[in-house]
Amino acid sequence: MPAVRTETMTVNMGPQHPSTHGVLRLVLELDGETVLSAAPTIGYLHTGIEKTAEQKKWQQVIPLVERMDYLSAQSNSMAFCMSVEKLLGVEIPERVKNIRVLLAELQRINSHLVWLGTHGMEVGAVSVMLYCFRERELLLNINEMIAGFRLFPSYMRVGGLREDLPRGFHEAVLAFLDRFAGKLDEYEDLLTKNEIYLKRTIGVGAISKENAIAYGLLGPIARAAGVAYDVRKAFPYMGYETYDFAVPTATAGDVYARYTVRVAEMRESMKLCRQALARISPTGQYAIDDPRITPPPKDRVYTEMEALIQHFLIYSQGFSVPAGEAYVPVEGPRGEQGFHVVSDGTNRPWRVKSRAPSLLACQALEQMIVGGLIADVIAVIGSIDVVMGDVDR
Amino acid sequence: MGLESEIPVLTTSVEKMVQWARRSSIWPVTFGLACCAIEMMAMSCSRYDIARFGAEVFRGSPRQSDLMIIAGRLSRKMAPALRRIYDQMPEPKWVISMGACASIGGVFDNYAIVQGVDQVVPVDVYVPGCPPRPESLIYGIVQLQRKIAEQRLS
Amino acid sequence: MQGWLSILIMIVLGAGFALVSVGLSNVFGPSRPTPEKSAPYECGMPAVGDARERQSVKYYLVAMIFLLFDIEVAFLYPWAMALRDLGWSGFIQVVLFVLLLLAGYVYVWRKGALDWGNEKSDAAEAQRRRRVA
Amino acid sequence: MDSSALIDLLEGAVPGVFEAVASVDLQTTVYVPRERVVEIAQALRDRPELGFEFLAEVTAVDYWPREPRFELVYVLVSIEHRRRLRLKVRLPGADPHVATVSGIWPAANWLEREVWDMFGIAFDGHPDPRRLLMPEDWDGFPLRKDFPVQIRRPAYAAEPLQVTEQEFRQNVQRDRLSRQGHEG
Repeated sequence: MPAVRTETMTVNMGPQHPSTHGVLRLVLELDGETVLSAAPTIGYLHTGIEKTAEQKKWQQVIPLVERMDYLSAQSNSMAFCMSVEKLLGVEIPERVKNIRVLLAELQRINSHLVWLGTHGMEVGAVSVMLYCFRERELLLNINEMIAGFRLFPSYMRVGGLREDLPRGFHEAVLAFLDRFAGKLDEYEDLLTKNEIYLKRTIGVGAISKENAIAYGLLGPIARAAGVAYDVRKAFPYMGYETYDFAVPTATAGDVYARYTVRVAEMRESMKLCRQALARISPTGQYAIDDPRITPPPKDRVYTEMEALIQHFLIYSQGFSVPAGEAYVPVEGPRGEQGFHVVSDGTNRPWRVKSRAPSLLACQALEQMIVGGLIADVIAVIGSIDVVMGDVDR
Repeated sequence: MGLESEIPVLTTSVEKMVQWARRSSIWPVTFGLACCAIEMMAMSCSRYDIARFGAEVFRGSPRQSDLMIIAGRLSRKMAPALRRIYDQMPEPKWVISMGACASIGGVFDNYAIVQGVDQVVPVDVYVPGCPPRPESLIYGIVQLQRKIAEQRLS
Repeated sequence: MQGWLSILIMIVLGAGFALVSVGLSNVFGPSRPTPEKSAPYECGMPAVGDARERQSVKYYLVAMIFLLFDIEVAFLYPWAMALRDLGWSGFIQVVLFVLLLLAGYVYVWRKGALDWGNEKSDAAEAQRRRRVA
Repeated sequence: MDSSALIDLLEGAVPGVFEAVASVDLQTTVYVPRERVVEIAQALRDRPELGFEFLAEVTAVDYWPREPRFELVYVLVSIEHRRRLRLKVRLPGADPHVATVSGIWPAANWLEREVWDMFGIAFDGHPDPRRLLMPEDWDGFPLRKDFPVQIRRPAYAAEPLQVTEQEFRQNVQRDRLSRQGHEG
């Protein structure tokens, strides 16, 4: 049969699309169903958060920073606080470190549940989405308990936490951990040996180890391709070296490997949460006792004049951070996160740049989908767990 | 609604019946932009079930939907796309501006964010919050249903 | 005549429901076509050309093959009803009929009109079999 | 591996180029001259004893009234040596440009496009020097200190409904050509 002259078709998988996990635009060039080339266009959710952060005082930047990668609010605020504390040169009390580790790991489970839910729904398993969001509500209850807000608790502050842990916090976290272990096995029963899921994910959207390193994918995607790099092990912070947990990796680097890596990470996070919870005393010191940074407790503010002045100064003028720059990497749910904070000695940051793992995942997206079928594009976008708020900042 | 006569017959006006049908099954188009989209997803899942109000079918294309929930912050680059999606929705259509960012630009008063979606599309119900809790979004949808009930068949 | 009445009622109900619902929505549904509304939907981007683009020939082939084998099955239904009275001669004829179409099926299979993916998806399929086995 | 030992290694690799600076956090901070960025980057990645194969971040800081105005920051990670390095390049405010490193680390492609989009620092030899986040027709570089935080502009300019065929093809073609140049 003579070579049939085929004409390629350009499909615009535009910003408003149910399965692009936000406003990502992909111009796909198709020959039949094979993807010949893909041109991702981003910027449809660019919010200029870095510009706004330069106008705020140090403590006010935390709510902004949480809205960048809106699925990993706690690790964002932890990363920002650690960078600023490094500039301030203050040492965080042991208890606060354990609480921060616990909250960061709970946030990782929270973010992986949203990933598993939306990825499952796009590959066809709608029930996985309903189950994952049902478990996630328990985590949001814990956020609501500590800070009264579901998605962006802003509970971590520069120099420690906003206030002490509420009563019943330990019971709530233990109840979640006991219940979640069984539920995670349920999700695995739904997907891990599911014939349709295997057919849709094995060998799909694979990226080689060299490519993963070259495109700077420091996170679950690189670990699924065989790069055993985890910031918690390589550059431990907040006392991670004292916890024992494993870093799950796989070698195939395809959608199924990323699924196994992330589910194993959820199990590791549960182990970490139990260890951290065992170390945290229900009440204790929740922030450094530096009068310039930590506001005094409310009852002293009402009774003593100095506390009132200190409270007024902190909330009106804020504190100033010595000049310099700092970047403390943190292992967020999507990979290495961190804030390159530059200060010029005043009470407002000079520059706050956030390292966006999703941006690099979005850039490497084209490597994964060229050559595959158009149905695989949906599975791959789901598997790289891209959050457009983090991509466009 | 007349039930006075003994015959078990319910009388109503055509308009009331049509408006009842329209408000009881509003199909929103998936227009999740940012963090509010996560709360919108949580609203359509099992705990804050929006299916009780007939609005859980999130349609992918604007052709089959009659409500647009703008969930998230609208950037200047996305504004023309939003306007085009709104134009392509068939007639009885309504808009809920979910969250402070969509309603007035929220905490991001800068060059990149449209300070209020009503500069681009006419909005029916504003839902405050950043992000609003699923209950307040459901309350917004119920307010919209009340608003539809009073609208006249033009 | 008795049997035919029930079929008639079913047809009337089916068609009736469809016509009523479409008719009602035409009567009550406000239709205000504007140029923006009738522009093709491109995920929020300006449309390029109209929607009638040339499709790959594979889709046409699969459609034809489906039609062919669908009609074959359609012929088998009445035959299955009348199997008793046709006896062995009827049976032989149908076997010949099916064999003929089977030959067509093998030809189509060998010609590769049915394999849908490309080398990447075939490699993925091979990988899946290795992993699952 | 504290920073002084790393700096000696760097000196060994490319002598007489690095100007070490005290740094508060994990990363050893060194300044490098603008012209030799690509050569240094190549050495950093290829030399086995340095082994910086991960480019974590490319960003810039605008010290506006001060001259040289911009400071470009590369954060590099080496896995097997478990080390982090921060390369800084001083750029004058007049014409800030530097050679691109996307040939060495493909990760830098979009990161440099974003720095161009936000600061107006040109990267010579970049395969795809378009704006990344802002709309194509945006004038000015938002993250510069002399750019206003808020601009009162009509939010929505009506775009044509129908993009002509060759206009769209030309965009996609330019996009693919620029990427061919990158892979080739």
